[in-house]
Amino acid sequence: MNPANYLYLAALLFTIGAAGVLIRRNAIVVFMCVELMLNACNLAFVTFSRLHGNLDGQVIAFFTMVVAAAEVVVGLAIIVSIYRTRHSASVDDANLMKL
Amino acid sequence: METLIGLLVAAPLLGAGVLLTGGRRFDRTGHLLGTLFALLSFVFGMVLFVNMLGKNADDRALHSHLFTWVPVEGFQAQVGFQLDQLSMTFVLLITGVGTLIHIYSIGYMEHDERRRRFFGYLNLFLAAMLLLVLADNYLLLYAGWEGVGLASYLLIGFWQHKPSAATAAKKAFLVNRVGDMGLSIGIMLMFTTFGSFAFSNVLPRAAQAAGTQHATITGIGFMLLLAACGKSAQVPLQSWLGDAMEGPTPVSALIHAATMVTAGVYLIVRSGAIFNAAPDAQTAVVTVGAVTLLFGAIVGCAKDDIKKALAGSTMSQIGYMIMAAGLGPIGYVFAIMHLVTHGFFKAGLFLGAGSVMHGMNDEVDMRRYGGLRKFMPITFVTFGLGYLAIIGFPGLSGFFSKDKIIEAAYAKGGTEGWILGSAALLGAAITAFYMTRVMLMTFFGEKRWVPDAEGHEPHPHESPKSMTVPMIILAFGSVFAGGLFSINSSFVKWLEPVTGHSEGNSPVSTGTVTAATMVCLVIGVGIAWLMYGRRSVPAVAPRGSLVTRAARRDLLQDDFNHVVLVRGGEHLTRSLVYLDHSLVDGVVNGSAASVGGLSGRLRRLQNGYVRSYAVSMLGGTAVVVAATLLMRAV
Amino acid sequence: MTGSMSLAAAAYQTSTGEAVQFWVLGTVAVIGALGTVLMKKSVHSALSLAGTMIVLAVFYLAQGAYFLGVVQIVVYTGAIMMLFLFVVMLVGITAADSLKETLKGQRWMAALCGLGFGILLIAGIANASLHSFAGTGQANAADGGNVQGLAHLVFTKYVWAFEITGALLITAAIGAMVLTHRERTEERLTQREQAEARVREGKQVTPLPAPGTYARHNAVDVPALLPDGSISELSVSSTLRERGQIRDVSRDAMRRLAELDQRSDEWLERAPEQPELEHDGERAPASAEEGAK
Amino acid sequence: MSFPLLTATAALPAVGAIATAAVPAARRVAAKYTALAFSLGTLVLAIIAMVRFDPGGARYQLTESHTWVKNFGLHYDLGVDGIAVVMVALTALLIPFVMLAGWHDADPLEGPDPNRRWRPTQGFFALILLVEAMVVLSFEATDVFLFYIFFEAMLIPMYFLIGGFGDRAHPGGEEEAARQRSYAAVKFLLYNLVGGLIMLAAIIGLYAATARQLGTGTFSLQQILDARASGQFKLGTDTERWLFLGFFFAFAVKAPLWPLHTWLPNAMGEATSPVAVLITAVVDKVGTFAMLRFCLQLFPEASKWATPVILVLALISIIYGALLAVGQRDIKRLIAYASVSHFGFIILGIFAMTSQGESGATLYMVNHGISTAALMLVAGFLITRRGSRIIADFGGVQKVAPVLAGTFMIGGLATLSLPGLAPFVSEFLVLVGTFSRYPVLGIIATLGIVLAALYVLVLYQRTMTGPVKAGIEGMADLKVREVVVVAPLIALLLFLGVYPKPVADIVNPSVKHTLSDVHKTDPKPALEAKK
Repeated sequence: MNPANYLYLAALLFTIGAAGVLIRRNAIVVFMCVELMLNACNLAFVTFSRLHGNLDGQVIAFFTMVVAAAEVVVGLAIIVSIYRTRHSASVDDANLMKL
Repeated sequence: METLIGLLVAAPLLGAGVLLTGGRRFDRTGHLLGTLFALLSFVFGMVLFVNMLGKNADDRALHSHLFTWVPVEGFQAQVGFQLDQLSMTFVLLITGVGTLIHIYSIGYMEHDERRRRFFGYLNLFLAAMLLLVLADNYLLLYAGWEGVGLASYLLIGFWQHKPSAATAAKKAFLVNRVGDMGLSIGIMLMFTTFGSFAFSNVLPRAAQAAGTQHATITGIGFMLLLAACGKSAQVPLQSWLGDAMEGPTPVSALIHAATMVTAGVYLIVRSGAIFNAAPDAQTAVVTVGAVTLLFGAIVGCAKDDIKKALAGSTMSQIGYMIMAAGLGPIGYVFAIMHLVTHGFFKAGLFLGAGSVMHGMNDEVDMRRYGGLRKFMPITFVTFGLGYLAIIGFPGLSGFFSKDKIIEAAYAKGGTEGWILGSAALLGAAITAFYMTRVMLMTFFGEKRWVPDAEGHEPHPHESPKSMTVPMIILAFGSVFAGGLFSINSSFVKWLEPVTGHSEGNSPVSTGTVTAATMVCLVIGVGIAWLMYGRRSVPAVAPRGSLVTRAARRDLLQDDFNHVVLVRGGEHLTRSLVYLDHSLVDGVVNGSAASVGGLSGRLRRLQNGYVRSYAVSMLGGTAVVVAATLLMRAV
Repeated sequence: MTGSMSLAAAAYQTSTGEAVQFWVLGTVAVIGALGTVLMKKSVHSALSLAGTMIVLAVFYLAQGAYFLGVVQIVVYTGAIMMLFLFVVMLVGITAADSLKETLKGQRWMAALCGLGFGILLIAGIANASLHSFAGTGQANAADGGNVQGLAHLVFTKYVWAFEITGALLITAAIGAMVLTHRERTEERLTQREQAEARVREGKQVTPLPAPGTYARHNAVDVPALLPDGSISELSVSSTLRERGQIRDVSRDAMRRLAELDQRSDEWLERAPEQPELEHDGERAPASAEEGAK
Repeated sequence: MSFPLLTATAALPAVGAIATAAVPAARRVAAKYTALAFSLGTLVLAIIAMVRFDPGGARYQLTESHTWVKNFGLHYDLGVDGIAVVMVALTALLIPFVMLAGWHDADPLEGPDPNRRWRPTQGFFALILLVEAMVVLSFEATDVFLFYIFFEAMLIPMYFLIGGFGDRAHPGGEEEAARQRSYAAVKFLLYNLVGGLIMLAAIIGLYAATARQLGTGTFSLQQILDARASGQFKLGTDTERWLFLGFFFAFAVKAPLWPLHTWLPNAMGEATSPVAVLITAVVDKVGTFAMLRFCLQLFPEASKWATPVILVLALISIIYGALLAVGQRDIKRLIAYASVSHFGFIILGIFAMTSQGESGATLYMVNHGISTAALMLVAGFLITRRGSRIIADFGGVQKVAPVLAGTFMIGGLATLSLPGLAPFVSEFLVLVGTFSRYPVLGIIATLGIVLAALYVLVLYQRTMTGPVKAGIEGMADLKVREVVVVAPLIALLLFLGVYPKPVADIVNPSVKHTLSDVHKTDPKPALEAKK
C-alpha cells in the first residue's frame, strides 16, 4: 500500500467535516466538524512527515493541536454565552450581521 | 554712482513699506515722510544727472548689477539697472513731477482720513515706475510694468467706498492685463529667439535677426505694441483711462497724465532696435498712434466732466507720441520730447483741474463752472499757460514738440507720410478746439454754480500754497521746457546716443508745417470761441448730434466691450458652471449611482447566516485551489 | 508496532499489516466522520467523533509519530472531547437537532462545494508523484527518539512559534473566563424585594408545587399531578421545562385511574363513565397528540 | 549609522498625533499647544534637512534603506532630491499656520455638550499632524510601494478632517451643512481611492515586470533605475504606456486635472478653511510631485508619448478653472477653482519638459502652497466673522477691517501672479518653458493670467469695496493670532518673489536629473547667444 492513501483519507475526512459545517445548525456539532477538519489536516501533516522523512510535519501537527485546543476553549465559551442569552445553540439564530 | 541708482528706487520703496505697514503711528507724519522720500529720490536723480552731464556723450550709460533674480538652467533673470540718457530723462520727469505732486497732495488730501495710505501708494508707484525705466532687461521692466499697474489700481480705487471707483480700478487693471499678456508673450518670444531678454543682448542683435527671423521680430514688435496699447490707453485698449479719472486728481495728474501712461512710449522707444527691424510692426504702431490721437481728441470734445475731457486729451497726446515713436529714428527723440513737455503741461492742467474741484466742492461737471478766473487767479494763470502749451501756442513747450512730430510725420514720406501728417494736423485743430472749450467753460462766461448733493453752496477760493506752488513750477515747465530743449537741438543731442536720430527729408518745408499748424490752431480756437465763448453754455448738456452722443460714450467702444466681452463672458461662465455640475460631475455621479444599484443587488447575498458565508468561503477556496492546479497544469 | 519497517531509508510499499490496518480502521474513521455529521443528537455526534479521533491516533502511531499518537488520545479524545460533552450537557443532551434545511439552496450549494472541493483535493493528491517515501525512522533515530526529535525542533527551530502558542493558550483561557463570567452589575435583590416584586407583577405568590418525585417515579423530571390527573408543569425545574424534557406521566396515571374506575364499576356494576382528558397541548407534545385523537 | 533625519521628520508629527490625541478631554488648550509644538519641531527638522542637503551632491541624499519584506522586494527606502526636500519643507512650514488659523475651529459648540466623551479638539489637531506625517513620508519615499501606502493612507485622516470638522457657515443651515459635508468627504475619498486603486494595479504590474526581467521583483525606485541604466531592465512600449496611465490617473485625480477635478470644489468648500489649505496646498501637491518623481522617472518614453494629451488637459484646466472661478458665488469654491487653474499650470510646466518648465512647476508648487494658504486663511477669517461664505453677503469690508482687506488683497495679488510676489516667478517660468517648446500652448496659457486677474479682482471688489453691507458693520479687524498666521506667509511671498535663488538652487540640479531621465534637452534659441 502506498502511504498516499492516508492523504486520500485525510481529504475525505476534511470534505466530510466541511460539509458538516455547512449543513449542521447546532453550533456544537459545527464545532465538532471543524475539529474533524483539523484532524484531517493533522493526518495529512503526519503523513507528509513520513513521506519526507523529517519531523517538521509532526511539529506543525502538534501546533495545530494546541491551537485547536485554544480555539475550542474560546469557541465553546462563546457558544455557552450565546446559549445563555438566546436559549438556542443554532448558528442560524445568530444572524445580526446582516444589514 | 552705481549704488545711487539702487537707492533711487529703494527710497520710495522704503517709503511705501514704512507707510503701508507702519500703521496708525504714521498717520500724522505720513504725508511728510512720503514727500521726503520722493524728494530724496529726486535729489539722487539730480546728482546722477549732474554726474552724467560731466561725462562724454557716448559714455554716459551706467550699469549696476544687483543680484540674480531667477536662476534657472538657460533662464537667468537678473536684477540690474541701466541708466542712460533715456532713463535719466524719465527719472527726472518721474521724480520731479512726482515730488511736486506729492507736495500738492499734502494740501489736496488734507481732509482724507486715509492720507497716509495715499502717500504710501504714491511712493509705491514712484518705486515701480523707476524700476520700469531703470531695468536693464525686459523681465525686470515687466515687474515694474505690473507694479505701476498695481499702484494705478490702488490709487484709482482709492475711494473704494464708491462702487464706481472700485469698478474703474478693476477695469484699469484688467485692460492692462491684456496688454501685459502682450508683453509677456513678447518676452517669451525674445527668450526663444535670443536666449535672453536683457537689453544688452536683445537690442544689438535685433537687426541681425531681422534677416532670418523676420516673422518672429515682427511678432515681438506686435506684442510690445499690444503692451504699450494697454499701458498707454491706445486704441483698442483705451477704455480704462476715462474711468480711471475716478481716482483722486493728483493721481490723474501723476499716473494718468504725466508718467505711467507714457510707459508705452518708453517701451517702444527703448525697443527701437526691434521696431527698426520690423517695418510691419512700425506701421501698426503709427496706425494705432494716429487713430488714437484723433479718437482721444474727439472724445475730449464731447466730455463735460473736466477730468474726462483732459483724459481724452491725454489719450490723444500719447497718440502723438506713439505715432512719433512708430516713425522710427526720425521720431524717437520727438516722441520723448513731447512726452516730457506733455508731462509738464498735462500735469499742470490736471492739478489746475484739481484745484478747481477743490474750490467747487468736488464738482467735476464743467457746465456747472463758469467765471472762475476772478476767484482763482493763480489756478487760472497756471491752467491758462498749460492750455497755451498744449494747443501749441508759439514759443511754449507744446509748440516745439508737437510741431516736430507733425514734421516728422510728413518726413516719413509717401502716401503714408501725407496721411499721418494730415491726421496730426487735424488732431492739432481738434486739440485747440476742445482745450479752448475747457478753458472757456471753466474760467469764462457767467456763473453756472449749483449746490452739491448736501446743499452746500460752492464758495470758490484759491487753493493753499502747497497746491499752488507745484502748479506754478509746472507752469514754468510748460512755458520754457520746449524752448530750452530746442535751443541748439540740445535734446536731440542728449538722446541721440541712445535712440539714434535721423533727419528725414520732408516733402514739406518746416515753415509750411508751422504755418499750417498755426492755421489749424486758429481755426480750432475760433470755432470753440464761437460755440462756447460768444454763446452762453447751457447748464444741462443738449442732446447733441449723433457723433456727439457717441463721443460722450467713448465712441461706443465701451458698449461694444460690455456687450461682447462682459455679457458674453457672463454667459460663458454661467453655462460652464452649469456644465461642470451637470456634465463633468454628472458622469461621475451617474456611474456612482449605477455602482450603487449593483451593490444593492449584491447586498442580498449578505443574508447574515454564518453558514451561507461559510459556503462562499469554501467555494472561494475551491476556486483558488482549482486555479492553482490549472496554472500548474499549464 | 509497525515502526520497525520504517527504519528503511526509502520504501515504496508499507507492510501488509499496515495496509490491512489502514483499510479496516480507515473505514471506521469514515463511518465515524459521517456519524458526526449525520447523527441527530449532539451526544452521538460527539461519540462518533471521539471514535474517529482514536482511529487517527492509531494511524499516527502507525506512521511513526508516537508522540502525536499519544497526545491525540490524551488531549483530543481525553480533554477536548470531554469539554465538548460537558458543553453538550450544559446546553442540553437530548435536544435533537432537526436536520431539515431552512436556508434556501444551502444544502445544494454545500453539496456542490463540498463535492467539488473534495474532488479537487483528491485530484491534487493523485496528481502528485508519490512513488517513494522516506519514512520517519531516520528522523526519529537522529535525536534518539521521536519525542526527543520533536523536542529538538520545538525548542530550536520553532521556539518562537512555541512561545507564541503559549501566549495564545493563556489568552484563550482568560478569554473563556471573560466570556462565560457574568458580572453582577446591580445589587442582589433581597428576599423581601423579590416577594414584593412578585406580588406587584401578579406572578405566583405561593411556593411552586413540588415535583412528583417519589410519588411514582424516582426522578425530578416527573411533574406532580393536578387533581384532575393532568400534570403541573410548574412542579418541574425550569431548565427541564425549557428543554421539553418533562416525563409526562399523566397518561399512565389516567390509565390507572380509569382501570380503577372500571374495576370499581365492575364491582359496583355501574355503567362505565368516560373521563375527560384535559391537557395543555403545547407544553406537552406527547399528550397533545393523544388529545387530538 | 547616521541619524535617520528623514524618518525623524515624519515620525515626529506621527508621535505628536498620538500625544495630542492622548491629552485628556478637558485640557483642550494643552492639546493645541502640544500639536503646535510638534509641528514646529517638525519644521525645525525639515529646515535642518534642507540645510544639510547639498545641491551639488548626489541625486538622492539623506537616504535610509532597510529591507522590509524581502520576498516581495519591499523596502523602507527614504531619500530626498532637491524637489522633495523643498516640498517637505513647504509641508512642515504650512502645518503650524494651518493649526494656528484653525485654533478655534474644533472647539466644542457652546452650551451643554452632548458628546462629552468625544474629543473634537484633540482629534482635529491629531489628524492634522497625522496628515503631515503621511505627506512627508510620501515625499520622502523612494520605494514605489512605500509611497503608495502613504499616498493612500493620507486619505483617511483627510476624510475625517473634511467630514468631521466642516465649515459651519453654510447657506443652507446646519443640517444642510452636515449633509453637504459628508457628501464632499465621501466624494473626496471615492475619487482618490479609485485613482489609488488603479495605481495599485500599475504598481503590481511594474513589480511583475521587474520580477520577470530581473529575476527578483522589486519596488525600489533606485534599483529599477539602476537596472534600467545598466540595460538589464526595459519595459515594452505597450506595458510602459499602460503602467504610466495607471500611475498618472491617480496623480491626476489628486492634483486634480480636468476633468477629474470636481471633488476639489466640494471638498474645499465644505471643509474649514485650514483644512482646505491642507487639501490644496499640501495633500494635492503629492500628486504633482509624484508626476515628477514617478511618471517621468519610471516611464520616460510613455510620458513623452502622453505629453500632447496631458498638455491639452492642463491647458483646459487652466482656462476652465479660471472661467469657473469667475462664475462662482461662494468664496471658497472660487478659490478652489482658482487652484484647479493653478494646478493646470503646474502640470503644464512638468510636461513641457524644459528646464524652465520643470523648475517653474516645482517653484509653483511651493509658491502656490504659500499663496493659496495666505488667501484661503484670510478668506477663512472673513467667513468666520460673517458666518457666510456667499460673496453677495459681503461688501465694504475694507472700510471696517482694513488690515484684513489688505492681507486679502496681497493674497489675491499673489494668486494673480503679480511680479514681486513669489507666484510670478514660477508662473512665468512655466509659461516660458512651455512657450519655448509649444508656442501656441504657451500663448493660450498666458490667457490664464488675464482670467486670474478677473476672478481675483471681481472677488476683491465684491467683498471688500463699495458701501458697507448689513452684517459687516461691526466686523473686527485681524486679531494678533491671525496676524501671526498671515504676516509670515506674506513676508515669505515677498521674499521668494524677489529672491527665489535659495530655493531655485536646491531645485535646479534635480530638475536636470529629471530631464536627463526623459532624454530631453531644452530647445535652443533661434539665435545662439553671444559669448
